[in-house]
Amino acid sequence: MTKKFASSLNLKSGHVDLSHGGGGRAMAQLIDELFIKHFDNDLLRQHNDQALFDVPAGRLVISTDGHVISPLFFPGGDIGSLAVHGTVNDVAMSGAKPLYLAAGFILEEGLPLADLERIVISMAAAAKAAGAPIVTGDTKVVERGKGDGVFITTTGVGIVPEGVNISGDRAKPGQAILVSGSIGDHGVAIMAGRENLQFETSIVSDSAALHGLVAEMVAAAPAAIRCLRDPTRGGLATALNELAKQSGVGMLIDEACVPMKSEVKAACEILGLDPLYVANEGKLVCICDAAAADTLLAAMQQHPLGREAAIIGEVIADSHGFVQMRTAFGGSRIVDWPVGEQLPRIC
Amino acid sequence: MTKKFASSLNLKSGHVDLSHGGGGRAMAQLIDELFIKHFDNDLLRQHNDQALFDVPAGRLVISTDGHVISPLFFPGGDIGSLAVHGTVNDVAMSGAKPLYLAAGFILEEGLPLADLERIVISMAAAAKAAGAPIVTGDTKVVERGKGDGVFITTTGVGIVPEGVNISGDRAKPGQAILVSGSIGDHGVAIMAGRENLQFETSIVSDSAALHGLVAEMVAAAPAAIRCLRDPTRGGLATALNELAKQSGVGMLIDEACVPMKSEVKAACEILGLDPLYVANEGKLVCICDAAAADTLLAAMQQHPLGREAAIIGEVIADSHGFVQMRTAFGGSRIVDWPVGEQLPRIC
Amino acid sequence: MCLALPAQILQIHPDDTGMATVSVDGVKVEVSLALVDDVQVGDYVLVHVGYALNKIDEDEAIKTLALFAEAGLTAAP
Amino acid sequence: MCLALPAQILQIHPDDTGMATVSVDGVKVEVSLALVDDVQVGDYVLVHVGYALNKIDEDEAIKTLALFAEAGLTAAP
Amino acid sequence: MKYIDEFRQHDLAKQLAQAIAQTADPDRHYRLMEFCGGHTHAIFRYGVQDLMPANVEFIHGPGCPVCVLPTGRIDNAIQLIEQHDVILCTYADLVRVPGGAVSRTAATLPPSMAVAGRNSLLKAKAGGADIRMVYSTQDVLKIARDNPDRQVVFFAIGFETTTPPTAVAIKQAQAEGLTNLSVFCNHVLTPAAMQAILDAPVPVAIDAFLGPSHVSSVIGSRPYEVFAEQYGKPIVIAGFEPLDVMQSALMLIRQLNDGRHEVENEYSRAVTRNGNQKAQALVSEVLELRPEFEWRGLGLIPNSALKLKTAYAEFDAEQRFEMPAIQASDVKGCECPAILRGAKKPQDCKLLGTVCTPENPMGSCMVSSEGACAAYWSYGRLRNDASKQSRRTD
Amino acid sequence: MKYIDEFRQHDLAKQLAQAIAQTADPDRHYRLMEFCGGHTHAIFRYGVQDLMPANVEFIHGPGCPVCVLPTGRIDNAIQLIEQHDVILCTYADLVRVPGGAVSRTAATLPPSMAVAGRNSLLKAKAGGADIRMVYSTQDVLKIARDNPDRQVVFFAIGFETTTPPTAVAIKQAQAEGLTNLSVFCNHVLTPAAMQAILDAPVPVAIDAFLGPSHVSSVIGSRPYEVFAEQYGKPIVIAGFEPLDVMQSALMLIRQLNDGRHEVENEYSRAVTRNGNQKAQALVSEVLELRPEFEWRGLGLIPNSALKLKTAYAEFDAEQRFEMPAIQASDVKGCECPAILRGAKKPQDCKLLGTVCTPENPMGSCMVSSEGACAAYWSYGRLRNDASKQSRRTD
Ligand code: SF4
Ligand code: SF4
Ligand SMILES: [Mg+2]
Ligand SMILES: [Mg+2]
Ligand SMILES: [Mg+2]
Ligand SMILES: [Mg+2]
Ligand SMILES: [Mg+2]
Ligand SMILES: [Mg+2]
Ligand SMILES: [Mg+2]
Ligand SMILES: [Mg+2]
Ligand SMILES: [Mg+2]
Ligand SMILES: [Mg+2]
Repeated sequence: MTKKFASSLNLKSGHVDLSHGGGGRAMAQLIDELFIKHFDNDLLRQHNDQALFDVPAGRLVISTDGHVISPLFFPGGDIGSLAVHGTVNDVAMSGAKPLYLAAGFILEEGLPLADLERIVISMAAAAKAAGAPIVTGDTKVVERGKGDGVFITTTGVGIVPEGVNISGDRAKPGQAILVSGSIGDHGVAIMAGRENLQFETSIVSDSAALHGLVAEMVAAAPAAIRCLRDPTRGGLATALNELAKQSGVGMLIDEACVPMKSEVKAACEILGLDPLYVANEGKLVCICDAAAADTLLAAMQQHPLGREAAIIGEVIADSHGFVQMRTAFGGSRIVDWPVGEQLPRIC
Repeated sequence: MTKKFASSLNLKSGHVDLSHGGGGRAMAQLIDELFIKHFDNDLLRQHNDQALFDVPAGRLVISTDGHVISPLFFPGGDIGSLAVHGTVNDVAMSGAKPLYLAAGFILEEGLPLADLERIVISMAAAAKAAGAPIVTGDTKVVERGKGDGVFITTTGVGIVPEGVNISGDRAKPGQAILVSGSIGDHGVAIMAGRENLQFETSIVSDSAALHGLVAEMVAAAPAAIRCLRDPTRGGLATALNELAKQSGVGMLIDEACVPMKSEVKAACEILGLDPLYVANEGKLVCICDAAAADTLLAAMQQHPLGREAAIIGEVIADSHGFVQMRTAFGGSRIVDWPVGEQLPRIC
Repeated sequence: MCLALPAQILQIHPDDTGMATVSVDGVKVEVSLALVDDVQVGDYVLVHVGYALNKIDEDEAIKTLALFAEAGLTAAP
Repeated sequence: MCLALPAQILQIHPDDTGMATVSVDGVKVEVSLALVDDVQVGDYVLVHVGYALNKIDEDEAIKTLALFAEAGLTAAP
Repeated sequence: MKYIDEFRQHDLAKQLAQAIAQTADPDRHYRLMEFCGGHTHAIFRYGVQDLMPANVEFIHGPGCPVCVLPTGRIDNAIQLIEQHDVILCTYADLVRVPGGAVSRTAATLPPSMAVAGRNSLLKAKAGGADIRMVYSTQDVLKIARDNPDRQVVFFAIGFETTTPPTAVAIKQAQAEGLTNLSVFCNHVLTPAAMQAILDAPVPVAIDAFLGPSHVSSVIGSRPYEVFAEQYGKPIVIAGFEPLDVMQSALMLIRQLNDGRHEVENEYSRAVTRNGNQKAQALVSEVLELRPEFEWRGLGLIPNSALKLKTAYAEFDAEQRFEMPAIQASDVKGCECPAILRGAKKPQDCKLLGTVCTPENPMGSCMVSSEGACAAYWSYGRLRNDASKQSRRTD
Repeated sequence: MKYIDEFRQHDLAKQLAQAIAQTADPDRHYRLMEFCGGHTHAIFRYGVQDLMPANVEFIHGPGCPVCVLPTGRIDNAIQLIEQHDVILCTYADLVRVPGGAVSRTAATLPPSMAVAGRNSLLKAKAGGADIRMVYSTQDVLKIARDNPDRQVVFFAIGFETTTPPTAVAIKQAQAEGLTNLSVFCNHVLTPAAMQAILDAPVPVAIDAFLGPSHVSSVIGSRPYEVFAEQYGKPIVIAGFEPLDVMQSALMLIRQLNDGRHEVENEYSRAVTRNGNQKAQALVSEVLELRPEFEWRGLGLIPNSALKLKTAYAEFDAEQRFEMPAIQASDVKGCECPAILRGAKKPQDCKLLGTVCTPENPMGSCMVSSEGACAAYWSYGRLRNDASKQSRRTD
């Protein structure tokens, strides 16, 4: 067999340059020697501009997310694993089993090929772990100063099992609110990685694929799960407000019940942030029938990603859609929608 | 009914700022007042992080493409319509009927909201025309200098009809090669729109959704169509080389048969480019059984997007996978893979 | 206003930048000591916008906590 | 080397920048006339890197084409 | 978190609540102004009001430097960027605050920066302004060092707590010879504001003060003694943790019950009578009093703000650049002046939640999460009566 | 396209082909060097060779300014950016050309720019260099005007055709007082190269020349007369359209058959004997001969290149910046020198298509699509024998 390219990609000290996006041999080489090599599946190896697979009759779910994180590598993950988890989780939040992923890369001229390789390897591992191969993709290269290293938009499809009916508009007063574990880890790990904020923690991102946890939950109480949401951007507070708004209900949560690491708490105190608004990438919020809450909690706690799961409150009737919280101190307050992005405060 | 936001989006003179990506009210407002308003469908209005729909048993196809074009608006289209056409076409190139689209936006801080609105409206119209609603999406905002106005990654799913079996690896010697119309229009229209190249043409992009044309072709000769590809980045030359490589065959085309506008020819002469390598966004290459070529050609020419369709050559046996061309001048040459992006030449 | 937090000094940088590493429950921050005198490793300082503002007085903290308890005692159960 | 193309002068800009708009089959390009004298609207010029290099001599072009035809005539059919 | 968690204990809160309920005279209404936004924040974040008897009421004071910054100063900063292409460094707290409704003729502005209505630093940034959010004045020095070809301006805001770090940076810039750095000084003084509230022509509806917490760490408790004495108002220097707030309230109730009016120091773990004299000396070396300065919601207050001394004039952005005084145009219907004096409550304002929200604040009390209106709206509007709740707009 | 399409007509091509076949002496082998890359390009793009009899062979000459640029000059340009942070303007043709295999110690380079192996402007750009592709020297002037705080260097390459626009820009920069613009001059002269080929120590395997097309538009046909005379080689100034190439070949065959060795002008619609004297005058005003210059594939050639005159020294990048001579390190096994003299063909090189491809060119004949090896590889390798085809690597 003849070798495919005169010299192989310089993964040690090369950079992405404009020719990698030009549709020619350089691009074909990038696709072959990085993407196809690591994502490694038959559909991708077909080199078609789309992937074709059989589906049974049923309910299909599709979700897409762009990933634009800085820094690209952070404690507990990188943009590659995150891009898989972010979309697998959105698919899983319908109760679906994720089947396949598509990935669109927007590379900035100058990205070290070594970084790209690290990201692709991490992405491949995450997709493999999630059982959802990356079967089609796309690569674009933008000029230096018109991107930020790499952006990855992933799209996932999945199949919702029979008897499962989960949607953000299905919360009803009396139902229980559960969260799968400690909140704020991802956001704090990312902020600690930013150059301009000089603090250091041992917190790692919780970035993880939740489809396995969801499968256990669905197995334990398929009909009782009403809403699932991963509290990513805007954190727990935003996820609860979204669900309250979609369902036209209120929520009442108990601050003391919300799992949170002490270092996350401390980092938020330092920056003047409220951990309820800090992003998570491996947690879910579940709203379920009250009668099934304990069963579901037990099922969650059996799963490695739900070990610290907790019932944190209940759905209440409220035409205003307020999310209320009993504070650990003994008072109460509203947990409102965030105003834009959370920024570090000095006062 | 109470109004949803204290004041509506400033679509006249406002800009995208970081709060539009923060997950809070500003983002919710952007989604409601722009995306949901114009894309306008029930699945999107559910405000879930994924879209759920019924599918019959069969073969599903998925494709994704990132769109990063500069300028954002060009003669014949804009990044919005292009993002729909680009993915609808990749789905259609399997012979499938496109069903649904997902759209991931990466907005650069500072993008005029008026531009974004124009893009979204154009995208909505393109999706409507393609019969493939945008049912789920995602919005990220990156800091100024870390993006380029807007990037749109679209993903489409479609269903392949029974009896249709199209893939880039199915070309066999003796089959005919067809192209649906004049080549190079898109690339020339884009280059003419770039600030740093001072030339002006009346050429407009051919950006268009090809699913309708494909449906006519599939109806005319379902089993005879072996390969379909839209010759986008890298143009006709690249598409043919890709197919030759995938199928392990050679190709022989006739330069005189390749439809091309005289202004496209002239622009390429000026810039020292070969029009065979210039991008198209509303054309397809088809490889079909020789016996069905005329039937298929007639069907294509019946469709508005195939009026100038032509048979341009045939598949030949060649272990090297060369694409050869008989030149209009009377000689012959190889039409090779491109080396990186095509750049204007002075010599 | 004036978000400030008690943090423990872990290390005073040996160079003459006047910077120190402090910790709040394991979270480490770099702060300037330009506004304080006589602080040493182990001390708690009040940190505001990257500067140590003051040493925390442990005895006074204990006294204040005692006040709370005392108020509790005087309150009828 | 030296990609250059015959283009017709459509307009000589009235300002004193020495620029002109030329056309190749409807494609318009801005070029500098700094290297040529005595050109006027309607003339064909050879354009290279945004400069007009020379006027195309129509008579000579016709003569050259005639040469080709003549070669054809001399060739046995 | 040592020195934090101990001051947030639920059990102690219950005990303190009982003690307050027993101490407060049921026949008397106690109106306690918590001077600082830090107190306001704690009251709402922890739900302290729920633990207080109905007749002990917190009045939210002007103690948030973002809230009291006049809109004209935001407009000044935006003009500075537009006209001189400077790098503007700011604490993130400021970036969402809208400037005044200055009418701008499109012709005078680069099109990318033209914004209809009120501009903010965040919008100006989106429009192309080079605005850097900093966490510390040390970051500002670094930005100036890294950009020797650009003018770097630090938009300095804050009370006495935040002023010393600005003074340190100015001195360090001088020592390093950083000629491209200047400071747009908006540092203000809390005692002057307290005096303005006490001197208001309409009689003040405040019985006592929870005195500044971290401001006092720097200036000490002594500056407040004159108010306790002259105006007969009890003052307790109060920490920002919720138990500190409750304990301070209890101490104020006791003073009021006893008819005393002293300065007491509940926050003794961080505040002494004389404060941090090293920090004070640094500030007086670099900065000096302005004859008067505008406080949003309170108007012009004499001797209430600082500017750079002549010896440091080269670092003064107001001197380095042309910075005209821009008249703040306050929104009609905004009740902030009355709210800050305890005469009205946020829920008395007709604009609350309709045109005035945290996303689009109209008055000083809404601009930062520590303002009375913002805290009420974001954390507390549950406690409102039903008629007000119908104004909710999301 | 007037003056283009007429010169690409299939019918005329067939007629000319017949005339050539009839004119060429079947017992004789005609080796015609097309001097210019433009000819090479036309021959391959239109498949002209297919229309020629087997005994009329085109030898691809050195006439592509990108091909003949020594690798050290690319390295110079990259060093210039690294060391002086200039904006480097270049025609896009140059950006993919690799420099020499200079060994770089990582320590002397910013990490972002360290590249293992051979660097190109495209790779340097990816590594952070500010490289702007321009279409005209007018664009260079604009970039210099728009970036008054940056040094802007124009990487000028090209033969006599491309030199006058550089001279115009230098004069315009002087007139405008653009002190931040300079030119890294690499303009070379075609007659000198022709002479070098004719003077090669190994006897030249070329019977006649298709003379430069657009170069001659500027310098006229007269400069070639001396070669026709002194070396007894027929020369026909030949246009770049395929019929021009064929007609010129016919004219050369006729000269050879007749035993003549003259300069004839097939391209009379754009070339006169004296050329464009306005352009020539401009060039001699601004530029002057270098005593010698290296041509990639041909080595040092005396009086073969231009540099800025002393009066314009301030615009000379080589004088404004420290630009050491960087020794080109030619790749072992590359047959370019022999190919350029007609002694070997691309398919005789063992590196062709294995280590040397257009993506990763090793020698001058592969760096631009107009080089003999690149044109052969990209357009013509179909005609190769089977043993060579097996080297195809994609
Ligand atoms: S709600 Fe707004 S307008 Fe009303 S007083 Fe408060 S800040 Fe002023
Ligand atoms: S193939 Fe490459 S190495 Fe060989 S002669 Fe040509 S340029 Fe030189
Ligand atoms: Mg999603
Ligand atoms: Mg997601
Ligand atoms: Mg989600
Ligand atoms: Mg693609
Ligand atoms: Mg960047
Ligand atoms: Mg695709
Ligand atoms: Mg596509
Ligand atoms: Mg495609
Ligand atoms: Mg999303
Ligand atoms: Mg940009």
